[in-house]
Amino acid sequence: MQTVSFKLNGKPVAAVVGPVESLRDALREKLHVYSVKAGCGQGGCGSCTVLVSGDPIVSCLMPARVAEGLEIITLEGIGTPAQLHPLQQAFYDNFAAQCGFCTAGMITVAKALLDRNAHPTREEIVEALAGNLCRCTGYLPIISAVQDAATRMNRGG
Amino acid sequence: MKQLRIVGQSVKRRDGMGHVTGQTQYVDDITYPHMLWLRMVRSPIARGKVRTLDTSCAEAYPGVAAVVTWRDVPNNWYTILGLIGVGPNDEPVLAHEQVMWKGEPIAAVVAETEEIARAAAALVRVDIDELPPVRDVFEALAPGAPIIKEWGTNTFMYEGMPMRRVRFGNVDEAFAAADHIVEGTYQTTPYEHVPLETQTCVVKPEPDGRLTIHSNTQALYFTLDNTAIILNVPSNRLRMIGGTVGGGFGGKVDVVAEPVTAIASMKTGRPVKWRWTRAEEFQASSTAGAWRMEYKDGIKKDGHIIARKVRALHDAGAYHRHSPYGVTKHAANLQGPYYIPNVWVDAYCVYTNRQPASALRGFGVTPASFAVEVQMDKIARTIGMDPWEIRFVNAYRNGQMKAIQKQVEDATLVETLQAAAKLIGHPLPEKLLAMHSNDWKGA
Amino acid sequence: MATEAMFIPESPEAALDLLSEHGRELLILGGGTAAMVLINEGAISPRLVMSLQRAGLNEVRAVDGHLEIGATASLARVAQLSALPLLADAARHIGGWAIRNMATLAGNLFVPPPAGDAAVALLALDAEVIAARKSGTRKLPLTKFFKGRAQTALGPDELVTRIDVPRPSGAAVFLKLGRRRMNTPAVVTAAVRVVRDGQGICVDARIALGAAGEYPLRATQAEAVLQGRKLDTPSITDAAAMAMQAAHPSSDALASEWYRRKMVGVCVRRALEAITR
Amino acid sequence: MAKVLGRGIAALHYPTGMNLGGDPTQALIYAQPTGGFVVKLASTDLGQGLKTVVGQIAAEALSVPLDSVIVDTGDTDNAPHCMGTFASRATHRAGNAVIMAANEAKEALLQVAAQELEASPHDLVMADGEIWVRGSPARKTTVFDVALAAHFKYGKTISGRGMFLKPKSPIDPDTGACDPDSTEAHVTTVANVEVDTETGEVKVLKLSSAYEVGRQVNPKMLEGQIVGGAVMGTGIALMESCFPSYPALEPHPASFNDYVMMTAADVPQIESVVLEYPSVDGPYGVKGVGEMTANSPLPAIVNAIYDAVGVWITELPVTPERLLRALEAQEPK
Repeated sequence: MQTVSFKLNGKPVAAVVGPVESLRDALREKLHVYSVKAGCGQGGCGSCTVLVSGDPIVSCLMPARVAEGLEIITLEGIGTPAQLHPLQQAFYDNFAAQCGFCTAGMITVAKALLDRNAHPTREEIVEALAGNLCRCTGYLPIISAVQDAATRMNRGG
Repeated sequence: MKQLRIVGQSVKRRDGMGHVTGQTQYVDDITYPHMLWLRMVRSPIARGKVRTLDTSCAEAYPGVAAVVTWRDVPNNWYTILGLIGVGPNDEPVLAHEQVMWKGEPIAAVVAETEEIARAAAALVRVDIDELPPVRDVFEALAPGAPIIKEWGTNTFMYEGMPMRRVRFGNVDEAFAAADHIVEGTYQTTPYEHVPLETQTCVVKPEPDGRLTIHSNTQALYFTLDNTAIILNVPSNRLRMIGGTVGGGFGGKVDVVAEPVTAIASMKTGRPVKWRWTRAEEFQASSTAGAWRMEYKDGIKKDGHIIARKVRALHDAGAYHRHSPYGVTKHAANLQGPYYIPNVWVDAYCVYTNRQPASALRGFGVTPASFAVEVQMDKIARTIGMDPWEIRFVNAYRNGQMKAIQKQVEDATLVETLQAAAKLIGHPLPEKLLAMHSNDWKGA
Repeated sequence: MATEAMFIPESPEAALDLLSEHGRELLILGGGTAAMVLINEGAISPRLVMSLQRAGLNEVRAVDGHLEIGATASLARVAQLSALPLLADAARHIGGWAIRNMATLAGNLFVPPPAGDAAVALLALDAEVIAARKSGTRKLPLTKFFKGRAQTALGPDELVTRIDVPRPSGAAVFLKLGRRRMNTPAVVTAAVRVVRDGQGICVDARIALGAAGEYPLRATQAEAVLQGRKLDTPSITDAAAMAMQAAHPSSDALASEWYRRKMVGVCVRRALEAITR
Repeated sequence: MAKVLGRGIAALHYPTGMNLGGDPTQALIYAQPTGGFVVKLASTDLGQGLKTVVGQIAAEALSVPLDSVIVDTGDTDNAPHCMGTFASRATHRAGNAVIMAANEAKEALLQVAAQELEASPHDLVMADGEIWVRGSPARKTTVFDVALAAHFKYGKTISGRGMFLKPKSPIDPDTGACDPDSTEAHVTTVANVEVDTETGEVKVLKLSSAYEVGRQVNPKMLEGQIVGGAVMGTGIALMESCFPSYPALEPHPASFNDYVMMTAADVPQIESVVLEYPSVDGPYGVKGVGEMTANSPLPAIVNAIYDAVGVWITELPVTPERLLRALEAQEPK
């Protein structure tokens, strides 16, 4: 076991982790960041997506030790009930979450997209979300929510 | 009906804010001090006799708290059908003398961390004498097929018969009177529920001797009652907490996580978590089973279907789970939303050495709707009638009798046909637009 | 047995030292997108693991008309390489965005079909692999790199440190057939590059195929068929037929051998047709 | 000619509920001292939104504002029996139980209100948390005051018990005669597809559906079931299989790489209209729709493929390979 230190949602944190323990497990089991979901452990569903230096990655496939010194953002760092990010408000308003299990990953990827591209086309949204699976919604409300959030943010909302 | 104020409004979801902020608590987000992790050892082959099961190396592995096998299960039967008086029991909670499908649970390793449980699970030794598997309904029903069920057939027995029957009217006479006969064979293959959240269970032993079971089951009391029977404890010793589920689609009606996790908790005296891996969810959770459906329909020149004869064969996999009911539901629905005065159905629930099937969104009805509706188009093309019109002509009306001898009372198929045509701008002839679901004047 | 140690060397030299010390006992992670899946499932349990994420191998630079791409350059970065649109296109069709951010170009050489699309594009681009060991480096053409399914020409103490790609001439098209529109392993991929003279006669051609054999391969006879001919229906049909002959695909959950072979013909034909447009 | 268009229809019913051993669900409702109402259910919300619609039904039946209803689900120590969330039964069964419990609780509330207002309970009108004497709007009180009075002045409980049971219906083994379900929802779906005759790929361009659901409790959430079901059904029609070489036992997918399902990039255009013909025994006429939304795409897509290329694909899923083989086997026209 070894200690890994990184910045989590703007605050320095440290955790004692095993040699190949995933960043996902370190976040969940050691740092109690539960928005990061264990959907597959195969990188196939996107439920554990976090931002590393602003880039979305699937935290189940990154050894936690590799995160040493990096800047990690999870959904908790994107917005809170008291201070919702426009994406969160748009997901709420557009019924873009049903069971909610994929939602954190979806919003996290969408955040990275809108950070780079304030006016994404539908195709660009779809391309960004194609690594994140949802079984409940049929995706359309999620795509609408991202479009809605982009509109709100461009209005300066 | 009085004006409704709140019903009919698109109010926001009660759990929506929790979902979008990542604060909804799912079962996997529950943790307890000193909680152990469970990992299942499963059969690597589809059918065989278990010669030896040696858990000693796994038990000796540092960090392993216990290994649970069939010996630890007080009542080693999955009782999900037995609970409601349907039998006989056919599936052990943990395999004992034989394995019936690749993926069948054999031994649960319980350890300090998931990684240790994973590593120790690889040390459980199971020696199995392999037997040739029965792979599908035809192999299962062929003369001389290996019989894989204790009761001596490879089918579920419905009140002494190997099939669920529906008999309504007289199909033979109707076929003789028909102008056209249209036959069709349909096949579906197994698919998965794929909830984003895999089956997960956390069991905590309480100081008063009860067990608190956090579960993402779709049916709390059903799971509680079955778990109590398997544990051989009064139901009031168990408390099921759930109600927040990361997708179900029918897959979380099986009681396949809670009993073993509870036994592991009782054996170790500690909280235990079992979170299924995605590979387990794909390869070891119930699927929608495969169906083979053979249709013969008799049709009059005017498009009325006057007879339907169906043989349906359901590949239920290795064990009942909920499949015998799915076959009944299938048989009861394969006249579709149509009035057919003569119906003959033999629907078989057939066992094979495959991952068990069970309920999945549309249980038993999805394959029936698929076959019925393709058959409708086949009939239309065969007799030269418009696919819309054939459905209007045959759509059941209120007051008519279904093949299961239940009167139709909430029919609206005609109305949805009219609305769909309007939605896509497809013009319908006046005589179809004049139809409605209450236009049946009686026989 | 559980993994004992994870090494994260901070220079190529340190990585090579570790490799020379531990050889095949050391599992090398590029981005981890292939190996971590197996580790998480318990399918493999390597005693020692080395991540190359900090080994300083992710530089991309243009040198004397060719591009030197560090082994651990991410596929997301490769997908942005405007100098190599064929390779960028292949990278963009791999996995989802998060996977592309993690997966590395060299790592893509080690994943067996139906993965490995980047290697298909690299074959069509005459890429060379720079393999290093403590005693020195060697350069081998990618065509000599693959030896079998998940088998390469690398020695136990060798590490891919870089992939060199000459500036491509001619016109190139990457085509991928999957079971869905994006984020899909390949049913078949084809990377095609054709150099034509002023009269439209093919003077050089590359036809590389993915998921069409044990490893990414070049359909050299299909390439030869184009030599000295215009790209037209007869020559394209001939090349597609030769490509189908070169294919020895496997059956898996996505497609059968029969279907893949057919699709090799369709993809090669469509790729060549796209070049003519 | 590589791309061919086709259109197909499918018209379906779906039964609500099941009947293996009787099909019951219970609900309890009680008022808190300040007029909040707690609905106790052991039913589970799978993401379809049961907690939300049950809250709407309770608020409707109690004639109180939505935000004064607390819905507590999912604890067997805290709520009476529910058979479970499956068979498109939850809104129908739990909704009926909740209405029954709400009616009983409302009656208890009006008894106390009648004492407070010195009127007969039959003369009282209640809406949005207020209670007044019919014809005398000035003689008025609130649920808040009545609940408080019930607790601290009269010693009365304001509570209700609800139970919905579809009794077990025995099946005649010879004829199959039985009464297994409660009502049927209906749908007609039109699928527009594009078939690539060289690869066998099918692209679903559009799914247009008319649903009849009895009563919409929450239209946006109903739309969620419609769209989600349509996409799942499209995947089942074209992609998904646990045994792609069935009946062979291998390959046996274990990951999202091998088990093909829909991503955001594969979603067709989806449009729908909803009709409401209230059912005989559903809460406010509700019928169950959770399952049927995934069913209609299967035959509609297969019929559209026939329309496009003239072959019946009667084995699911319609993989590109299956379709290509059928096209190759097709009699030349």
